[in-house]
Amino acid sequence: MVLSSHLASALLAAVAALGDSAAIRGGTIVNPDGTRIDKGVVVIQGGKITAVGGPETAIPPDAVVHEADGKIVFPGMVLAHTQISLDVANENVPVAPFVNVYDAIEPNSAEFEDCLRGAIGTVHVIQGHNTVIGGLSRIVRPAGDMVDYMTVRPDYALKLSITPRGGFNRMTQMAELRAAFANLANHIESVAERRFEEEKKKKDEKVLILPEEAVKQGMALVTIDDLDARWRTLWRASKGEIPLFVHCDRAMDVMHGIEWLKELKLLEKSVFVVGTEAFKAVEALKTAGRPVILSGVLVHKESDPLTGKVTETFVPKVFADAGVPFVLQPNGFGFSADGMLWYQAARCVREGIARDVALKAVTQAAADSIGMGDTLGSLAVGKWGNVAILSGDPLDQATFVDRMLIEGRLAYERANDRRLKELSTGQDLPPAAATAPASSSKN
Amino acid sequence: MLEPLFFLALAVLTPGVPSLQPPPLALHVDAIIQPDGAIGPGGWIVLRNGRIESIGPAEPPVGCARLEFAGGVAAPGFVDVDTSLGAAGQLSEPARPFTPEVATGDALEPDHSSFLAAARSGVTTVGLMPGGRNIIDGRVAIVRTADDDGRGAQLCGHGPLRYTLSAQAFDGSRVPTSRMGALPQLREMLAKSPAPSSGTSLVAADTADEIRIVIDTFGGAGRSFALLHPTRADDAIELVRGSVSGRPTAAVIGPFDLDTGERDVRVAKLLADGGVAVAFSGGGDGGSLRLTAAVATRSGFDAKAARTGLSLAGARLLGIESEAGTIEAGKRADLVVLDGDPLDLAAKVKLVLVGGAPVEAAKESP
Amino acid sequence: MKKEARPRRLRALAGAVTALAAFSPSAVAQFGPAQRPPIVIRGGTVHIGDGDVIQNGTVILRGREIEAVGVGLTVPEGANVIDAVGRHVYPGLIDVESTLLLDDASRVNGEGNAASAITDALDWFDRHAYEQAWAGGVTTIGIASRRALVDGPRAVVKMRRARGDDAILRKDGDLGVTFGLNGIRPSMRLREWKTLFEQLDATKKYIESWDEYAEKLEEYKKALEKSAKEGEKVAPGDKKEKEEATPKPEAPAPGDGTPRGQGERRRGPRPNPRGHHDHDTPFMRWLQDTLGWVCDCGLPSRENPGHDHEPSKLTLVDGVSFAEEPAKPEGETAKDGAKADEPKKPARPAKDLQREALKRALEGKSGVNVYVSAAADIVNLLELLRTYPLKATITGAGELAQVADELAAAGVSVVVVQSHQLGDDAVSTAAKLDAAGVSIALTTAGHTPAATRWLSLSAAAAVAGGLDKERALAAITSRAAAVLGVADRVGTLAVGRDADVVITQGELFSSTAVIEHVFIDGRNVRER
Amino acid sequence: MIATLLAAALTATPGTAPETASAATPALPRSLADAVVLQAAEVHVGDGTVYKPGVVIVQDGRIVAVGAGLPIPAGGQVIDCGAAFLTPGLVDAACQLGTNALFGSAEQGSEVIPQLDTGDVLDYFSLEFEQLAADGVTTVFVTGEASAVISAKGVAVKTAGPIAERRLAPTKPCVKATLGAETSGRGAFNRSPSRFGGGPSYAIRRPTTRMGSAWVFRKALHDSIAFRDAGRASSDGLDPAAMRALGDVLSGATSLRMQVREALDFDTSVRLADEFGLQFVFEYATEAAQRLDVIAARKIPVIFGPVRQSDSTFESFESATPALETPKLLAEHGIVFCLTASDGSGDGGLARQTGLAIRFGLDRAKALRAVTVDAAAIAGLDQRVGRLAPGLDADLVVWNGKPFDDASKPVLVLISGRPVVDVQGRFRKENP
Repeated sequence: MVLSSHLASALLAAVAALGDSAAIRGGTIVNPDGTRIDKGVVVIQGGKITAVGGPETAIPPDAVVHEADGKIVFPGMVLAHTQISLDVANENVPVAPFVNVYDAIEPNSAEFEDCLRGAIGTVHVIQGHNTVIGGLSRIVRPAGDMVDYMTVRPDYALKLSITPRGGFNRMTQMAELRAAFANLANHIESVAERRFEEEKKKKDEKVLILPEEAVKQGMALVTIDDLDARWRTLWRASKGEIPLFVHCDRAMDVMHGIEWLKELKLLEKSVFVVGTEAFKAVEALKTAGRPVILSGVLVHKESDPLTGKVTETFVPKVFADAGVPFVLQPNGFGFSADGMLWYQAARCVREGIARDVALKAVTQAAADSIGMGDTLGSLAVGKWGNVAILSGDPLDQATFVDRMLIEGRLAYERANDRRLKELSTGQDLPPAAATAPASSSKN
Repeated sequence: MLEPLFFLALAVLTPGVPSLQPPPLALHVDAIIQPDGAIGPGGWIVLRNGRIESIGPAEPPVGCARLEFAGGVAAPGFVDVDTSLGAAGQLSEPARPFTPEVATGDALEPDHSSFLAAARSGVTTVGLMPGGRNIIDGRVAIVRTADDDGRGAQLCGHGPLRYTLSAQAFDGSRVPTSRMGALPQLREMLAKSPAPSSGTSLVAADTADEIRIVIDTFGGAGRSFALLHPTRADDAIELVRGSVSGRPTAAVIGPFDLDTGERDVRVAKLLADGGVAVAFSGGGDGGSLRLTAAVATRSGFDAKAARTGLSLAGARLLGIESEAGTIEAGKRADLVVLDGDPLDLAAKVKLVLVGGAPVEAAKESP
Repeated sequence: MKKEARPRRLRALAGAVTALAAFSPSAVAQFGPAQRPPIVIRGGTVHIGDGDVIQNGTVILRGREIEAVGVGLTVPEGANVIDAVGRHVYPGLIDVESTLLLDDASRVNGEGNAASAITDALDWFDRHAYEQAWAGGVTTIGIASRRALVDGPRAVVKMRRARGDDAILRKDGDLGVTFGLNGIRPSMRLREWKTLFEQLDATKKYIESWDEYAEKLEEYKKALEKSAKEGEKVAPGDKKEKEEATPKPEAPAPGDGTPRGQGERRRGPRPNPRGHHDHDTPFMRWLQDTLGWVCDCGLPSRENPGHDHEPSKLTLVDGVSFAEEPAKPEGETAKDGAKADEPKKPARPAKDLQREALKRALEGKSGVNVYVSAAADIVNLLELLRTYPLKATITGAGELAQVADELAAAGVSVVVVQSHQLGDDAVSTAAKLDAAGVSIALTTAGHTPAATRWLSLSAAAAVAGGLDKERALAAITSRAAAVLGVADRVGTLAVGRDADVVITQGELFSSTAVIEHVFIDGRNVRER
Repeated sequence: MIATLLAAALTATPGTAPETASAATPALPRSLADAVVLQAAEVHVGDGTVYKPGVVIVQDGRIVAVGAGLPIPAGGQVIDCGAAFLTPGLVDAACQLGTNALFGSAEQGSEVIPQLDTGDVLDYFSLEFEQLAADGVTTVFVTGEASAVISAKGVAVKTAGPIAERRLAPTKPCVKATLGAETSGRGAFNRSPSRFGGGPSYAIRRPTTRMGSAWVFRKALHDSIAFRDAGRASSDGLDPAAMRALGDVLSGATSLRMQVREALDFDTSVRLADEFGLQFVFEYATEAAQRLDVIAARKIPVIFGPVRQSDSTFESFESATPALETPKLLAEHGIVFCLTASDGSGDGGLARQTGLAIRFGLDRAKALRAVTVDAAAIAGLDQRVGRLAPGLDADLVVWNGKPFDDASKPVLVLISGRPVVDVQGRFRKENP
């Protein structure tokens, strides 16, 4: 992780030709919790924020200074669950813990460009819902042209789905899930027994012990090297070494999921990625106390079978009212109607959710859900220097991202966003007329 | 119980004496369904020459064949407006969208075994309904499920025209392909042709807006009309109840079974509560007809309205209420005797008379 | 039954509930403490559910149980009294086979097997399902999956708005066997029978393999003890013993079709039908039956049932097979330097959840409910029951009445899927079976979830078919409870049973009846 | 009624609002004693005028007075909307909702159907209207479906209220012609009468090329002229009603719209119109930014929208590419224009389209004007709706923040003075 992070830094540095220290000066610093600093200064050194303060804050002499007069300085948003840049979201194998988005992320995807335009500094790419056990995910920066350089956290989490994948029913889905872990247990037992015997042989001792006892004693001897790639991920997940992103489309799936994860003693490692109807299980989710990532569709519609009358529920409001932190995802991607993360936050405010709760849902809560709450999600000393310099308030629809810094390095400049110019004017600009956004190194 | 029936069957059906005038028949029951659907007091029902002669507590005249049903309830023979009983082939002529000249009576097969089954289960009159693929489908045939000899069915007239304004009349294979294209023509036809002096138009409409269009178009043309299977009438109930430009006189609902959604059942109740006479349809099967009424009743449909929905409401729709639909002196002797309220599924049919002739009793099960 | 025998886990969930709350029809009834005032239902015609009727009777509910049933009972102090004069009082109705609470996807998608758990597919949030049940006076339902020839156990659920275990009376009910599934042609019935026999036989083998393992393990244990005692002194050269040990009891595969013999190689059909290339799929069956196509892949087929095939212990679907590494042949182990005098470790057979389920049935620990309607199939079934010691009940419609006497003689309980075609002979199926002395229950099965609401109309149709009214009631209360194996909890108005009570104005079988109150576990869930 | 509703709507707690109003009892016109007076921090008239704070007085479904510091009539019911913003109800001049148009409600029997009425396939019960009303769109002009070269007459309706009062009469009837791939593209669906089921399709008579579309348009108008001159159809198979309806288009008694997306179709439209001396309005006008000079010079009104592409992947119908700054550019060129969401609603609806126009440079006041005053004028409905002015329908939207902001929404919508949408109540917390 550390290695790839440094590699990424190297690349960004090469592209942006910037030094290690940066400062943003003159803008209004806005944090999701509502705190503001006018004419504030953010200092970033070695990728991390070393100072946040008023105009008097000292700026290191070697820092590249980004003037932000009249601008809003806001933490980079976090996209906590997405399939962007994957050509296909799901492998067509129900239990596939051995696949890895590492092999599929397209660094040149224009969707990463959209992330920067949308103030997103961190992206958790994970496979889709149509699975029983999906593959490993990866947390990346939306900038760079090799996955390794973009990587923030490799092989981060495992995707599971309680909701039946296509063609399955809920019984078969749960049966497959149970079978996968039961198969794993069987396999580990056989490995343990073998390892025990090997160990004995090594010492030239006899195996004078019942098989069950051999399994028990051999368990401690099993290491990851005894397993091949087919088993490693699931084994690590079963031991709680990998977070689980658990898809529960319906409320009933939440209930079944919580129950099953408790049995496996993995509830504490789970993040719930829920559908709209899951709001009915809000109390159970609250009790579980695990992060909840909402679907991009924020409104649940249900028609009364007796009257046909359609009831609409604004899902985030239910979670907000229940005091359950939630994380927002865009619906679709790009700035179609609701494809931007901040638009989703604005919709929450529109429906009466407190501004700080809505903003946290795209920053701090999102960072928490991918285990990076101490690293991302707000502008604070010690956190990473992911900073969006905005032309206005993050929830105002006229706001554009003016500049985007990732770990202190300039990753995007609106002034150089040729694509945005083309879209605005409808003109195909000749290649020379504008330089590509700093992040984009594709042709 | 069985013996008098045998006697009756012999008296009426003895093939050797067809020319003889059968003697008048007197039935004694403990309760009689009133024209308004209430369960009224029982008494003697005297039938002569296929008609109801009198009803009352008084002893029947001498010379009558007498049948007494302890615990019996006499109901008017059931009338099922929407059936395809005895249809020989299709009842739709889909080549053209407007076929007012089609009459389903021309496709009737009177000897069809389904009529006997219908009669046994208490259905004495059915409508043979055109197919429902045309904007004007054709005329409904009125069929009695048994003729005077109690053997085959009998066509006894042509009922109302049936129209379809729901989606199945527009399948894209002929012009007009849409309601937009059809309505100008239909309006013109309704304006040009005189309204029938009696009877009503049966119009199939499903969604709320189709119902609105029917009310606008038929009500606007001053026509009396009834809705066929208006499954989403609940959405348009204000319009149906209101009298913007005319309102439906009646609606045909059913069949219901155990799988019918609550919402569909509720529509029946809403219509009835809104003053629309509901005629149940069981597709010609008396059992289904009664199940339809039973399901509706259990869901809060008024019991009296449910009983009229089994007979009188349908008779009115077919324009034969002077002949059938109630137990009243002078009407045809179409009767069902059960051992309980016809709304109760547990009640068994004891006797069915079509035009005074008893329908061959249901086979005793082995 | 003794009150003390009742499970009382809910008693622990104490919370303050006012007297008033006991009477409020609540969509979110929280089931609370025993301290609620007793409820006295007084003056009604009380239908016990087992055939008895008490005129002007009184039923007293206390907490979750029925405290007393009788005539002229004293009203306990502080009780809430419901005047039921002119009313009928019934036990809560029971639909033996309902699809209420079963989520849509599981009604129509995917497959099932003997190991599938229907409780995985229950939607506790389906508010409408509860309302439907209450509107029909139904307080308990059986839920079965009908997605395979042999499905997992049926669950029995109380229709109160509790979730998970709080609402489940049983999750280990009868296994479901379904003939004629999803429009399988009658000509395919033979195949269904064959498959069933195969599964039962394979289960027998499975049981034997575990018994054998237990035996060998015992021997092994003794050998170990002996070896430990004798230490280095064990005579290495007991040739005879060694040879006997050599045919190592390899892990027997579930469904191993061949008898185990000395040194014989394992042969038999592949046990796991989830494999990616399996002949026992509808498509393969179709190929074989219709086109006479026989695959030469070496997997077992109908024509070649005993084909060699190594079973895989671990099999995932869709082309990814994680076959367990084959156990090393015995000789190899020996070559690896194992001492010849070491006791031979027996190989443990693989656990197979499907076989485990059928094992329970064959050992009489759970029942089997067979959905079958053709008379010929019923005769076959009765024949099968003479060979395999299954505790079977039958659910069906159609031709049941034709074999009424056979069913009566076999003493099999029958759940009749009641017809509502009043003019049809099928209406009298229940009456005929009853007359022949068959113990019957009624259900709306085979219909949509909405059907359960009309359970009482189904019973009314059975009455129209000639069934006695109280027997029809029993068929949707006490008999239904017995079939579901929950008669000690529900189905009868008797002391100590769950306080599930329905009060109607008008007789239950009358269409004009109004269901006025429904109590579940002493809670009023519906008031009209 | 309004008072209770507003009070409920403006309180923070949702779910307390009463049920949607049924038909209000009509009151006899008399003094302003029964008037309803709405006060708000900002009252936007629609034409650019803003009263801060402002007052709107409503009586009998119409606006009686608008202004700042108006005398409050004695006995009038005063409703203080507090910090809320008040605008006219929004008008979508080229809506495609409420007809189930996508499901083939359009007549396929002919490609020239100006005699038919889109009103006949309007589904007043469609939930789409409910959604539109909740979005603050109170009036829509539903244009004929684009599958015909010359489509049916459009229909103008309010999005809520008693059905009998919903339909509005525009100053002139309006038919729409569609050029380009949307009509000729139907040729792709052509199928012959099949031996394998499926009847003959009337789509088979569609033009299959751009040239064909233009030809159908031209021929229909020539036929109509011949019909007018001869007093009867010149050839068999022409529907006299259609010919008469086209005659009205030629005479200007019926107005004409040209649905155009690609720039080249702008040119064809202009050419065709010149041939027959027709005035028209551009509808959708996706690539208007590429023909600004022509449009400005000829003073052709434009109904622009919707914009739906994303930043990265953007594909519109037949790859017409809208410039996101089009509304701003239209305004700069002095072109009369309005915005449409076509078949979009909710987060793809008219308010969102307006918000996007603002994001890409359109002045806020002009943006409001585009979806109220100008939209009503282009649709010929300005005598009834589109601005807050005495005598016009009391169609009002109360917003909980700056209109068209992502974070604001209508909290109350009045149509003809009736509170028609219980907007707060829409999102109800289900009892889990």
